[in-house]
Amino acid sequence: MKRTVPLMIVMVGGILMILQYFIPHQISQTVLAYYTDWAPIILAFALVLGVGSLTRIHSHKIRRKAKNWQYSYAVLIPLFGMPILAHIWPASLSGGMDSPSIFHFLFMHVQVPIQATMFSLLAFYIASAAFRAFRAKSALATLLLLAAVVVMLGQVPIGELFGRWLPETGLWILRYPNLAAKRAIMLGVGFGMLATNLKIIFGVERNWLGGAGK
Amino acid sequence: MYETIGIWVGAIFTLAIYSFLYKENSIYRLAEHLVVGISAGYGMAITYQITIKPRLVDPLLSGDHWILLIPGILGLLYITRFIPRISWMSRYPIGFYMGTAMGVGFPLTMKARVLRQLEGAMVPLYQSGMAWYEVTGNVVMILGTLAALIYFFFSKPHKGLFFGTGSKIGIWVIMVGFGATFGFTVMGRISLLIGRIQYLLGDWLHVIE
Amino acid sequence: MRKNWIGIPALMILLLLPALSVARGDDEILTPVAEEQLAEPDPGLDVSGTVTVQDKDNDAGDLLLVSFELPADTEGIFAYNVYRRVAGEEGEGSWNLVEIIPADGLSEFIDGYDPEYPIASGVLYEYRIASATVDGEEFFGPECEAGVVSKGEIYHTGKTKIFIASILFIGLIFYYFGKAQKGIEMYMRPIAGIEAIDEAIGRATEMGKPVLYVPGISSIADVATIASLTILGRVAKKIALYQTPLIVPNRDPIVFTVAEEVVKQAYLEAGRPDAYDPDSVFFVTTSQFAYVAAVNGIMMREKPATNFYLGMFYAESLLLAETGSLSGAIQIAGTDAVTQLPFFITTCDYTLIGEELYAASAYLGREPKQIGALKGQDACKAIIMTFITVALIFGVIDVVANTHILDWFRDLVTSPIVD
Amino acid sequence: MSAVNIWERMLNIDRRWIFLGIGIVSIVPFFINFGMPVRTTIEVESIYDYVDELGSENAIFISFDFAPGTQAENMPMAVAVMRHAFYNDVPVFMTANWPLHHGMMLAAMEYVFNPTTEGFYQDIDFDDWRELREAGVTAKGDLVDAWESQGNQLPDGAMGWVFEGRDYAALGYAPVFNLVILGMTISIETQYPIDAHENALGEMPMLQEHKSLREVDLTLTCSGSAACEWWITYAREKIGMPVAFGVTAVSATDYFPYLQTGQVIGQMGGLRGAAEYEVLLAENGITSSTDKAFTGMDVQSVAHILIILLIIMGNIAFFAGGFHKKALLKEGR
Repeated sequence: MKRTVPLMIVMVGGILMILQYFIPHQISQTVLAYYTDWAPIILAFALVLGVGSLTRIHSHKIRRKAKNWQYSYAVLIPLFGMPILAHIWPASLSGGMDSPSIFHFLFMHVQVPIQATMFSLLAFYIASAAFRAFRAKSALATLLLLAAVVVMLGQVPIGELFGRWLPETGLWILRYPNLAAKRAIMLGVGFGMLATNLKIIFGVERNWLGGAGK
Repeated sequence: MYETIGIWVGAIFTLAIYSFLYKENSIYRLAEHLVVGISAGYGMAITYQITIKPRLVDPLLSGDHWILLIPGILGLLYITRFIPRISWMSRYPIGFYMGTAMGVGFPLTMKARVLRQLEGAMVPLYQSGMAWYEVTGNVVMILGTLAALIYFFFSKPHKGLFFGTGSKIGIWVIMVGFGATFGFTVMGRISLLIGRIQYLLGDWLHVIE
Repeated sequence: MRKNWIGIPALMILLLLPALSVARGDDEILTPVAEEQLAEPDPGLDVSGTVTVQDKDNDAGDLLLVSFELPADTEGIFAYNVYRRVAGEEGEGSWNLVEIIPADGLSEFIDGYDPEYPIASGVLYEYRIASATVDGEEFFGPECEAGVVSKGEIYHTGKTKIFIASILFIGLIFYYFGKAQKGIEMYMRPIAGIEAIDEAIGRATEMGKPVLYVPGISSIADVATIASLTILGRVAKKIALYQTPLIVPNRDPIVFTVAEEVVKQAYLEAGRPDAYDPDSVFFVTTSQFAYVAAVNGIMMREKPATNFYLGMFYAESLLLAETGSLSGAIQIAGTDAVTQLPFFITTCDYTLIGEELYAASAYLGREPKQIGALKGQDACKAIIMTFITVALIFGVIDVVANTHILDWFRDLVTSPIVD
Repeated sequence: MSAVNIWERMLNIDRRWIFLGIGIVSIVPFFINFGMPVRTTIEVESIYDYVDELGSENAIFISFDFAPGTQAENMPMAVAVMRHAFYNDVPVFMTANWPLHHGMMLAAMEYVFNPTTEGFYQDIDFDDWRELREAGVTAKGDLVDAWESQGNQLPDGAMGWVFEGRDYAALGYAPVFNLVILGMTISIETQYPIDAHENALGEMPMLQEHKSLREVDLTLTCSGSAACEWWITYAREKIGMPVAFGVTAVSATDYFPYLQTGQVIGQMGGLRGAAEYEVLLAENGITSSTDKAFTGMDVQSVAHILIILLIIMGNIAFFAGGFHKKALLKEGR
């Protein structure tokens, strides 16, 4: 009941969905329709687990007055405030096009800019990563460095000052050796995925049940 | 007015995040905790609004979709995780999700990641009108793919002419590929920064167009 | 290359594919029963002739292949409006406009894609086609009853290649499962990353600082996440022995629950259930960059000695790895995300590239079947390499002898883009 | 202080200096224009040529499939093609595949129609020209004549009039967008009975002329994610609709195969692709000058050069200091 039934569910669900792919008949389409209907509903409930964990860890911090405990209020208040606000102004879920509300404000003017800014930190980090990592320490590292520099220069207008060959070489590297590397990784990863799919469906890999191995 | 305050708040939080570049500090910490709370709260609200309400609650209330009780109950089983004695029941929904996801993924992976890639690696070396660099490119691509595949061979030691040299060439090809991807990505990442500068200097301070 | 014999039967099976696809043939074409009703020939535009309807292959019984005779005189015709109704219905209101075909010589289309007017399986329909002017004036052709009804098929003939490849793969994996179960020793080359994992944990212990483990940001259905959780089990067990603090922030709620179980179990197996801190594994948020903000904050505040990034990553890879190196941590990464590997390679001390991540998890899982699966994957890679090599040879022959065998060979593995 | 120490200090430079450098070189070009020439490539030219062939009897879709995060790259693409279409009187339908992306669509319109923007278009609300429409004046040329004969004058600096419902329709976001695309292959109006401004689509002359995607000549999807593939799957593969990509630099390489097979007529990759389109517009007199993406390319040039200089300096210090023979360096800050 505790282990066998979940393993059975996995096996039946997995085999059913594999077969479903090869059968165009309406019964098979009905199965797919049920799956696409149900999966998002079941998945949606999982968020409760996350919220539970978040609440527990931050209320713990506050209770124990752990280091930086004050900030935990900054998590807990909006965590429960947002759904409540959304309930009061239910129409304001979409970004940008609706009437102003606190919910909309917090999303559009706090969450969106912070996320975009986090994303843009990459511009700084990619520079410092390039400085630290691109050292011609070995033949391999030199290859990495040269490929990166050629492609970088080929991208920007200033690279054209070196002549037409530079952007063309950059594109050539992207189109051929780069493709070869990506394709080989994709093939290997593809087989790894397929094998893992099978291992899970047939109960060989079962650490998702909790606890490694047996 | 609403928009103006919004842009000011957004700009302040933008600077708060950038302050992290200098040093981890209390303003960053506040922004970090706030965005965690807001985004998780937003996730909850949006999940209810776009999934649970229209797909489960509304149809159930309308009375004739009783079959939806099955995914509803299955979903509720997740909550047993909070009750240690019956927490194993949460394995049922996970099992359902795992099994079906694996099954759906299997043929699609076979098609997209294996057959499609294999097809892509089987290109003609030369067709009329191809320039010399395209022909060499094709040769490099095919041999490079083979060599890189040898690198990912686990059942043989990387020694000898075939496996030794092959895997060595393989890792070279992989490194060239990685270098190129890195170099190519730089432009995209700088663009992200340009976007934020336009926001700060344009929308907020109005010093640039 | 002892295992290469596997390529031979594989090749033979795949060689059979074209024969299969030829033998498939077409569904019986039923001659339409055209019921000429009193079509009033309008002086305006010439109208199309009889409509022929066939059941479409490989569908769920919701599509029909409709073709019609083009009018002799297409002068002035802008488009053909195709109307459909259930056979036997009466009245002008029963006709539904299901398709507008621009008048450029095309006289065939697949009916049933319109969600508003679906085709039901087993229902007999009637069609009529109007020639329309630019202004939308219509001149109707004859009403024709479809000779066939749409029915669903049991097997999709367009997916035979995928089917055969799947069977071959499953067969190979199970063959090696069997071998593994019999206890036959199988060689596996060492993966450098595994030793690096042990060293990195050792370093954290020496320094008395925590270990940060990021299991990727994807869902539990992602294979990389599963591999990562297996490795987490081993890492946690080691950590439990050394009593080093462990931090596992999660982005996916289900991954969080599984990770929690895995770590708890690892502490139990290490005989230190009391040392397990329930706050060590936690959920952060589902939002990608909010998650990164939090993890970066943790890195700079807690200063972990060792960071593990194993699993599926997107743009945040470099944000995490650079912040980690800023905090002075030893970093070990592993992902199957091709686009993110360059950033881990350049910023981390050790990176498991693509499949190596799965292989590492199979090693650490220490189950013979896991090694067997790896062997099976290698056999498949050998098949793929054989194919590419043969294609290369054929390509050379094509250039030298001006033949077209590569096209033929390539067709063996080509599958259509649209199902 | 010995020579080795200088090299060592250079290698262990506090990376905040690098951050500062990137920050400075990214801001300066906004104030000082270098205007380094951008060479156009075949991938972008083919989109330009295609759009240039179109006229008022045709119509295009511009789909806003990006979030504020990649706005800097995707927005100029959409704006450039919008301007090109307006210049040639090609009607433009605008869609968005996510609520947040809807805001991007509105922002693009606000930019192109704003009198403070150089070379803006004067926008006429759907309701404002109701009388003319009801009188049957819907052809663009007649409409402009009739409108101007009513005493309306084109403001200074404007490139021309655009009439909502004749020259553009802001359809915006609709849920489950991949199915919306599929539905639009049959009928646009069933998917969008009203537009983002709550105008009835059925009353729009451009809709009456272009009822489904089959009667539309091109979709440009400006996308920050894999959503651009929806247009391939649901429009290109189903009804053969021509699709052009405007994608971020990071994903541009992934889509070369689509170009190779002709599933995509052209592709603007990242800021560079957008800048190329701006150059083509300016060269052909469709806009008086280039725009944001072109300016951004100066930032790109300088930032790239800075990064390459950093790499070179790092390597000089590494070898000159003899570190290639020595043990690992201590980590930076």
